[in-house]
Amino acid sequence: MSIKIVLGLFLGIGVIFNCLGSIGLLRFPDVYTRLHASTKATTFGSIFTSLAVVIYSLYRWSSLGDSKFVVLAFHTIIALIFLIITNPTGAHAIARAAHRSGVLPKQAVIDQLKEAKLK
Amino acid sequence: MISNFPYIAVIVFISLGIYTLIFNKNLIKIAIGICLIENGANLFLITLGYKKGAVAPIYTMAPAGQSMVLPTPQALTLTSIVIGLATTALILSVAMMIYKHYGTLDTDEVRRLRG
Amino acid sequence: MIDFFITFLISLFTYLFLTASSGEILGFWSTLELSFGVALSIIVALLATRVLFQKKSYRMLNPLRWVIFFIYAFGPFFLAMAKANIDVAYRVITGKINPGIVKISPNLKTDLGVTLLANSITLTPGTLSVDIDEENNDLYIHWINVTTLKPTTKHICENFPQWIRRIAE
Amino acid sequence: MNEFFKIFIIPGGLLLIFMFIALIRLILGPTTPDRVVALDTINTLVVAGMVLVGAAYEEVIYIDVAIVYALLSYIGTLYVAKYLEGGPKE
Amino acid sequence: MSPMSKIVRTITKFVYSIIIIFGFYIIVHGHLTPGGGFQGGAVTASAFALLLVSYGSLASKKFVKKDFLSFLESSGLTLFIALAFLGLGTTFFYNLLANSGGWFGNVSSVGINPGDMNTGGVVPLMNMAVGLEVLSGLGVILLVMAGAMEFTKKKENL
Amino acid sequence: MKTKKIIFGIAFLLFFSLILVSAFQMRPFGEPVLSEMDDYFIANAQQETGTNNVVTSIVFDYRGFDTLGEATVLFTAICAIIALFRGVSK
Amino acid sequence: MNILPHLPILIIALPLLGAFILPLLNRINKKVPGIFSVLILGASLFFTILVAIKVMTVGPQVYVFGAQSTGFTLPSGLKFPIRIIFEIDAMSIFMGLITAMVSFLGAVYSLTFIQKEEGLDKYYALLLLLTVGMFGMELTGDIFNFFVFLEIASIASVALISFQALYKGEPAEAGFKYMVVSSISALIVLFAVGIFYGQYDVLNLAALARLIKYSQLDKIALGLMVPVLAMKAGAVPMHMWTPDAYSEAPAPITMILVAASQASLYALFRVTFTLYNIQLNTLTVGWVIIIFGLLSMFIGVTMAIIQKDIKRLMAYHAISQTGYMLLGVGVGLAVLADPVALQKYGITAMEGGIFHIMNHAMYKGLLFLTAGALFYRTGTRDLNHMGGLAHSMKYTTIFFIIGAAAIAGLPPFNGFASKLLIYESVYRFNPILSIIAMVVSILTLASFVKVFHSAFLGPKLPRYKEVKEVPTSMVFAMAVLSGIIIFFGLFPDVIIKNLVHPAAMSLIEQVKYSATILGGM
Amino acid sequence: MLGLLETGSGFWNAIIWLVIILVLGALVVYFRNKGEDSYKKRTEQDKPFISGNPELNKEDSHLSASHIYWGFTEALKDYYHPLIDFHTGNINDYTGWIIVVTVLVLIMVGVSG
Amino acid sequence: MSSFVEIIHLVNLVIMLAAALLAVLFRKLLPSVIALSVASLLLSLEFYLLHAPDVAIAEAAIGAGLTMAIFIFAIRGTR
Repeated sequence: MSIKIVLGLFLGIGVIFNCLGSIGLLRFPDVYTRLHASTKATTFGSIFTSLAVVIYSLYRWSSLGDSKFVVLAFHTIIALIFLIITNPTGAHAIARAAHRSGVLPKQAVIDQLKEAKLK
Repeated sequence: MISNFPYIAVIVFISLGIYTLIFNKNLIKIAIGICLIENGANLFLITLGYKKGAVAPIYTMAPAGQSMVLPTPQALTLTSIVIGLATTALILSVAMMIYKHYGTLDTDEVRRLRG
Repeated sequence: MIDFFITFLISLFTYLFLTASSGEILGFWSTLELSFGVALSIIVALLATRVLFQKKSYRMLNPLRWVIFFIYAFGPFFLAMAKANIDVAYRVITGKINPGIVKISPNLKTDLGVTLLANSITLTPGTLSVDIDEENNDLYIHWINVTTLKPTTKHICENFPQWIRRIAE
Repeated sequence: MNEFFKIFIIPGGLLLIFMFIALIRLILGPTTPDRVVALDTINTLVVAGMVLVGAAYEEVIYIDVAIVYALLSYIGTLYVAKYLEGGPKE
Repeated sequence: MSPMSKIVRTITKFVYSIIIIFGFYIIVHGHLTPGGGFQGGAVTASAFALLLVSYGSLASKKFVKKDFLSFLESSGLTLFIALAFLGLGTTFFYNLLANSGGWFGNVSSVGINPGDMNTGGVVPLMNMAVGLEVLSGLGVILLVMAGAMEFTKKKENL
Repeated sequence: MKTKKIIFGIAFLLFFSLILVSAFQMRPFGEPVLSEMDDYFIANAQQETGTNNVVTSIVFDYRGFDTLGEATVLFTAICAIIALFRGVSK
Repeated sequence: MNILPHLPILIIALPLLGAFILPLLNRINKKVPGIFSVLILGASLFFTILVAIKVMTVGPQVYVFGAQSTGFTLPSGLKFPIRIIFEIDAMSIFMGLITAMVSFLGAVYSLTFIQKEEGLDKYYALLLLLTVGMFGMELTGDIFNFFVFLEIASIASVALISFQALYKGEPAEAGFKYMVVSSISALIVLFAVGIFYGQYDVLNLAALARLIKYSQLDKIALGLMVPVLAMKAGAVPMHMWTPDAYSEAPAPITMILVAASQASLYALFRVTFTLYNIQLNTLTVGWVIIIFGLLSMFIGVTMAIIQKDIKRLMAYHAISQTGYMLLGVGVGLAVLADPVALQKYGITAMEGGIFHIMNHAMYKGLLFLTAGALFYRTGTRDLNHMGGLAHSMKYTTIFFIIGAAAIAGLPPFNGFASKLLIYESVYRFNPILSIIAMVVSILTLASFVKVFHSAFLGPKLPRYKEVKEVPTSMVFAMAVLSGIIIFFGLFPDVIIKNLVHPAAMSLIEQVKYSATILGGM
Repeated sequence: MLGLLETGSGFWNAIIWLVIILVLGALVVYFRNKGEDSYKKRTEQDKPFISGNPELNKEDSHLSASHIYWGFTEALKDYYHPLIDFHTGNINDYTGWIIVVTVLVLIMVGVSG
Repeated sequence: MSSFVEIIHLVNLVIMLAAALLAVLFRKLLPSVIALSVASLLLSLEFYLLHAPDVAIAEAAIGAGLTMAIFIFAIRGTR
């Protein structure tokens, strides 16, 4: 029974952060702040949901001894690693492209990148 | 009748594609329309193969004691996806070539051959 | 030659990780999978060595660096990430922002180091790396809550540059 | 369909709702970068959802699809970013 | 196409080999897990796409040669049809290796099992041939279209 | 020009509604009525071809000729694109 | 190894293998691809003739892919085949003969016509693939396999149509238009395949023909497939791609494209006759096809009269001639349910329509080749700029006269024979249709008089002083076609008795088709 | 008999037709040779006579293709104008007509049952 | 519980159709292609939910990665 509570906890955290990410995507005023919300929150949420799956598979492996759950755990970890590697890079690429295509941050106090380009 | 919703989705997909083909005046949009029709046809085939409470037709490490969905539509769809990619690539290349010579992608301008 | 071997190893490890629990060697792999892994990794190494080793640099071969990397990833980095998310949650709910793009000079020399730092920054509180100066590796950071107009590295990313210097330089 | 099915499938369903929210950003997004951000978010959510559904059905081989997605969705994002960037001439 | 920023390039460097080995994994496990020649080939071709976008077309020509890919494509297809012709003793496309006990001829156990690489007859070989064809073919498409992009662009927009 | 657009519009709406009939006439979702051929594949593919993945056994064995055709389509498209842009990207 | 049972597959596998290794051969020598593909297509023609002899003497041939033996046996406990099947009956091999002949001559003609171009290995590979696509459409007995080959044929034709798009924009435009319409048609065929699969869980044509119930869904599938396949064949009012594509393709390709559109026509007949047969309301569908035919004949020929571009003019004639085939076979379909009328004039009408397919491929091919010869020497397709070419291109002139007379239905050429069959039998069905067909024939003659006058007659123009006769391989291809036309014109009964009548009967007798595979009558 | 084509209501034989044509041709040649031979070469009879006007140069004397059947198209103007407008060369129209025809056929097949 | 799975199918299809509709309605090409990519992505998820992982991999690799790439090549080549 306790495994269900642990899983529920992990999945709950993951879902909440994913939810925050998408709401932030909706609420924030410009590209960069939206990127903050979506990248950080969804990555973090996905880490937790994936960790839940890993824990689940390890639990089933230890209780059943079925080797297929090893595969489940390993493949989930690989998917997670790729997600962590690629997500921030994608965010960086979008931010850079947005700035170069002329979308400037709204309500910005300071924009040193624009100043650097002006020089 | 709501239990047939995936078929309705297929029809909407195909109709959206055809709408694009008839009413959109951009060659690349037309390619997008063809992509949409392809997606609809693929979804149709896969939907036909689905069986409630079944698992994928793969014996490797499958959960025990369950029936399997029909495998043939999956094989057919695999074929049609690759065909779709080939078609899209060719259409886009020809559109690029048209742009090279005509300088526009508007279908009202791309009609030197008529009459 | 050593480049080739390293690429080979990277692909072999990935392959073995993917095919775990297929047989009995070391409790996980079968002979066939292993031989296939070796064969395919040789092909991959032939294809990818030139991409992976555009500059000859074998700094990352030191296993100590990897140990530090894991400590960093599960320690300060993960903590900062958790903090970042609570911070984001706060801002999503309240909508309080004060953004700006600032420039920092972490003085990292290697590509790997600056990449790690940029990605870490993106995943940690209130910051997002927007652009990079290709010559001297200065980073332009989008900061969601600008507290000072002349920020130092400390403001943005705590002591990550020290960690990364230990890992990648 | 074991006892864990429900635990994994319900978060999966919730992720779909979040995708819908991201889709609203895709509709509204005043600029193209906004839309790309929405695409990126949906990508991540889909990967997470695929992992959950695979675990729910106990189909371990399904996770391969999630791996493919995690790797390849990034390429699409990069291509759009590249287009927006324009970049110096070669 | 011009190269992208340093961060993207560094990540690409590492991800490239991993995507390729993952594509190969999908190809050779086509008869056991989801996947096969087409899927694996497409994944591997995506690695070329990644290289193309992050390093630009000039630099990626150093890593991937179009002529070589074109050669691989033809030979992959020839291999595929040759495998089909091999069955001509009985019929075209006859799976002559299956259950023969030799290469790839292991009799697979019936029912749910973890799977064994050594089964499937000519199916894994065909997977590899098709995978070779698809990866190089899609690579050629990408390279040619990237080259043509500069060609068809209007001169003032260059 | 205006009349043509109206004709096409009406035709499109009729087309949509006529095809929609097929969606309602189709057998219910997820309950195949006849599945003789597929049952044969599921039951016998593993013994006959030795592949665990039934889809692959269909793709490369039972319907191998389709796959040859598909690979040919791809080859044709590649030939076409190279021929179209011959000598462009040297 | 006994090669004889494998002949049906060799027809299609040899060009396929040839296409795959052509890019490898090109690395040896730039001249190899042309000769190699001519050899391959020659071998394919040879095999086709062998198979045709076998089909005519023994009966329909079946080839099963990947089974234990080539002969067909049902899998244990099943009532229908599960593997892909080639089922070659008289109609298929009739179309196969046309395809083999036309593509062989096209390759021969191309040897000199296109030799200045770059990237010839791709050209010949695409030509081989187009041939493969057509063969596949005609020989296969599996509906999904048909879709795949439809796509191969259309992609290869697009590539060949826009082969010269590097230098001018029009070929690219024509290719784009053809690609869009053909991918729509292919996708709608795929949708129809899905409908069939969803209902009967069968993909084999013969098994489907036996199972089909003509339910609401089958009606929708029919209603989707008939217009789409008619469109690929070039029926009015969906014909607009035809003049674009035919006029911009290189001449030998245009000749093959005519055969490709006839392969779609074959598919239309297969669907209506073999798949549905008397299940459907024959009168309605028959009249649909007849109306397509009438519109095609009339609008095609009237548009042809006002054209100035020689190949565009001929393309409109191709539409108009397709109308004859649709008319003949449509009349056959309309009376299919009525055995008396079928015996009285239905079979004759179908024989006329089917014989016209072959005749059309031959004379329209010849005409396009002569147009190509004119283009090869003068560099223009505009009739306003031509004139007096009969002085310098004697063989071409003779071949053009033969082709024009054949298309206009002048005796004793082959066009007359098939048109006569159509007129006489259609007159008994409905006199007005027959009269319209005759008027169209007269208009055809009129427009070819115009072409002959403005291209060949008149004084020798000074700007064409350098023009001389075209090279040998082009003359050879045209001469072979003219020989065939004259032979068919003089001895039409030989062809009709040995090829056309069995083909028509194989379309009408659906039960026989499915019995070949499933057994029982 | 070789070359005999039965059409159901009659027959056609190209060889008989050819023989008849040859016989008629021989007759024509025969009658032509019986006529008076007053044509003299290399005299004024040899030159073209265009109502007394000077002979045009070669380019102008050839009637170009656009002018042939001018009267025909002019007479059928009401038929040709809509027809030429119909062939717009616009790809949207191509698709549109396919859909229109498909709808018509679907309705016909559906109504007739 | 299977009704819940059906609801998931329904929601997924609705999102997918919305994305496809956007792909048609957007006037600019790039947003249109992005919407197409989203539709293709969700189509892949739908295949996954319909127990067709083979097809889902193919659609993921081809629909999301390569189709996007060639569309962007085409849009960039026609500026």
